[in-house]
Amino acid sequence: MTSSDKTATYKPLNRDQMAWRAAQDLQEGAYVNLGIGMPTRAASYVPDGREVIFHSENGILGLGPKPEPGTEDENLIDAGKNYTTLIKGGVFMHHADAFLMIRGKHLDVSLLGAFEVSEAGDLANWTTEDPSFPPGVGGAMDLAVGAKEIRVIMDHTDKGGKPRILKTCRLPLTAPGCVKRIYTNLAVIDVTEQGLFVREMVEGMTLEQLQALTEPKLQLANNWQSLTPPAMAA
Amino acid sequence: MTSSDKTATYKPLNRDQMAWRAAQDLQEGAYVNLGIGMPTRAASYVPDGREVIFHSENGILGLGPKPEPGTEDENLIDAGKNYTTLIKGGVFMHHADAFLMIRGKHLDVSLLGAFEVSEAGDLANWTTEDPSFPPGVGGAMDLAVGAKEIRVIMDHTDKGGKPRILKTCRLPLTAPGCVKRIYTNLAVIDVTEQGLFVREMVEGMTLEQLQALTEPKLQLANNWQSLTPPAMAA
Amino acid sequence: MIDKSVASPAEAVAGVKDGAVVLVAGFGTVGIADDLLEALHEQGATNLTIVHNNAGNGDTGLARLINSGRVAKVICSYPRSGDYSAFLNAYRAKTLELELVPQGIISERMHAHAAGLGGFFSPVTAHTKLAEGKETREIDGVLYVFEKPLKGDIALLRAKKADRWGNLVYDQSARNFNPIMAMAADLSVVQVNEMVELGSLDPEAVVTPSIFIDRVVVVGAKA
Amino acid sequence: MIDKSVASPAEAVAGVKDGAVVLVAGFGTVGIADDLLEALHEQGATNLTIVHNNAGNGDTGLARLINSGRVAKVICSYPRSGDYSAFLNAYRAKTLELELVPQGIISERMHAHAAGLGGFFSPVTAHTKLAEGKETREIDGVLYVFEKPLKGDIALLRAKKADRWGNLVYDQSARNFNPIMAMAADLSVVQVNEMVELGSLDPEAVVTPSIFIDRVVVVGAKA
Repeated sequence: MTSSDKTATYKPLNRDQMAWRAAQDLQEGAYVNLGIGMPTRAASYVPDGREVIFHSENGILGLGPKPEPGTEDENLIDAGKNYTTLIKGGVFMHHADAFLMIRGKHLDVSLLGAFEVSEAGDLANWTTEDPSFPPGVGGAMDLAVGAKEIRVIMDHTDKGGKPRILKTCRLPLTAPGCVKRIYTNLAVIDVTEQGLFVREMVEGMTLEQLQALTEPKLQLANNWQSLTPPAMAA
Repeated sequence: MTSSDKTATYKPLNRDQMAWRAAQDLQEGAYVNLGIGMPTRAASYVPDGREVIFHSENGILGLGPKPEPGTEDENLIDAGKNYTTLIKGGVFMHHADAFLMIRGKHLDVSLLGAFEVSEAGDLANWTTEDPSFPPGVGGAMDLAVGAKEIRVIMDHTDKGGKPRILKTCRLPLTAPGCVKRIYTNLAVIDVTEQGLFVREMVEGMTLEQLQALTEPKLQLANNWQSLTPPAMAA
Repeated sequence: MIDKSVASPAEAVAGVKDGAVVLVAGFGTVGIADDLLEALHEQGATNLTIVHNNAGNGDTGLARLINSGRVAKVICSYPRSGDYSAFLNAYRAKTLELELVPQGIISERMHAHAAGLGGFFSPVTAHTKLAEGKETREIDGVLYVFEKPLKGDIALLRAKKADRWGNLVYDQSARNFNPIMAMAADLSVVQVNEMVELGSLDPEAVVTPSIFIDRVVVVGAKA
Repeated sequence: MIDKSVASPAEAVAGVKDGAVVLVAGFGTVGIADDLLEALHEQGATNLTIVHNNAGNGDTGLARLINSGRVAKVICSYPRSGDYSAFLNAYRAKTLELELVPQGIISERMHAHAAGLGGFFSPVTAHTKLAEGKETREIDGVLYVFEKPLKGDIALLRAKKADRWGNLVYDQSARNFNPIMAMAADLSVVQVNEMVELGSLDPEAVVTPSIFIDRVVVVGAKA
């Protein structure tokens, strides 16, 4: 197989495999905020023995795994309002300090969900502008400007198969030019000043196939690799 | 004796008596910052049984009396860098929170020393503009704008007998229009929009005598009283 | 002797005026002063502006105030959380105004008021819809948005323990907005699980110093 | 395994460049990182800008750096404290620049940098000499002065205890500027009396969370 084979077949990652892939890039000692939803799953897939410290906007640094059933503490929840735990070394702080950590570039990585990302790294993840519902922004805009590096995890296309990586975002922006890396169910893509570089694609996929699902021009990185997570139940 | 007797004799208060007088106005439950120097002495003269909570700019709320000799703790000092103690209920905070308390009008009273006060309540207490020494402001400007009420304690005149309560301050301002009450070794004077009102004068003093030592016009308050602290060693 | 304790939630919220700005701490159902919110409902003040991260759930607390038509405006970051039908109905009926503020900016605006500041420049919302109509300024090559301080007439708080001065400690993530809102209101009232002896809280570990607290009511822990 | 501990004060201050902005915590002689200041003297960086409440005493620590001609500028609130002859001599010789900043504004400017803000309006210094040349703005009838964030290349800190992640607790009034400076520097290094097991510090009572700390050196308590 070459990267230009148009008839190749491939299998998209499932959500846990996407989370797994994003987790592999979280380095020992990194302070990381995981957005609500899929990003939160990444916490489960940090390689064994690697210490990564997770931050939660509601005032926790050192978030642990989900509590065992029956051990939930009503006063210990994460940003998604699910029960959580605190690991050794974890601490609590108030909201303004939690967001000082976010806004002041103290976090190494903020891993966010997204509706759309532009080739310039513009992020749209806070409103679909549905006029029948009130808008909600939560901590999205704070998270999108604050961390040292902003990464996105999302399905490569919408439910109708249309690209979500766009030349220009159609939805209102969360922040411009902030995204540096995109993890999708098909690829890992870096946003650079020279454009979008494909670092990894799922086994069997070609650049042409990926390009067809992506609005702006993709370039294949010199050292690109196959994206091959372990098998996981979806 | 009447207030217009020009030949009356009087005795100025000593420094402890001045501190005593200022302390009498500190109410139960008040949060109070005492400036370095004479204001700090006021802490010793709060009437027995009255709980007043003293704040120190270096991160203490609930400052206690001087430690007994031999019990000093090297890590427990006040704003004047003297050893101090913490009373029950006292807490520590960092510098930004200590000044948030000052600047954000959380303190009920800030009792400050002064070089000069104007009839508009302008305060000058941070620099004498001696060109051979560097200026120092410390927390003076923060304290002068932040508390709910700013009071000054100072000698009525300078060493040469010249007034320190002036129509306009000659020295650079710490803050304009902030002082509400002045305790001197001769009188207690309120700064109001209608001018300076003498609330108390030392026993035997006349308004004419006090006026001669004061630049702007003084008015005698209707309910003015004699200023009669207990005898104290100077 | 200083004693900020009051006998009931009703006494704790006494005096709230129509049109008051009410800071309501909590994140989801955690760290929220349920009893004080119910007492505020009984108390009767109306035309309220509520500052809260979310916009109420079900028909208790904030949602009940909204359902009773007592809330004119909500300043929050994320109304769509849990069963927010009370808010949604009022929003759709246009009987309630929404000011949407990013979560960290709500906190920092209250911090700015608490610290006596006139406002600050923040990078959050720059180049977005939420900055429309706001003053912006480029500083060292970055675009910032001017944010005003945010102040409450009353803050409704929940803590784990208090002493009679009003020093507070919290329980884990129930801390959330409580310490910031405590600093940012003219009148800060707190419901606590437990009142402890003055001097029994570690002076190094008190989170909210007593200076920020006006009234304390003991309601016990959650059932 | 995360381990931010380093073997010596020298290692803690390694890499400080000429021209660096050095945040020096402490108030008087309390909470000041004496060993790190001595190590910085050995390390050799020059043309330093020092941010500190005072301006050094005697001929140790900051005063020694000044006497050795290594300090180009001091940003402080009150140089005239104790035996400040080192500063005074350099000031009179005009070999050293002084930026005088009110004590609470030094803190808040560092807080602003820590919080990612572009600056803020403060009522302190309004209508005074210290506001000369600065932008002012009237907000709701009060005059405010625009203050810029203040950031350090390195912060020299002192704490009581640390764990291997760098969580810190302090001793009484030795807390002072330490937590704020820890948040406001690119590289925050701390000397501590004692290193404790991860998990042994109370998560409700850690004052400086580990995210702000880069290097920890154990030097023991003061003699």
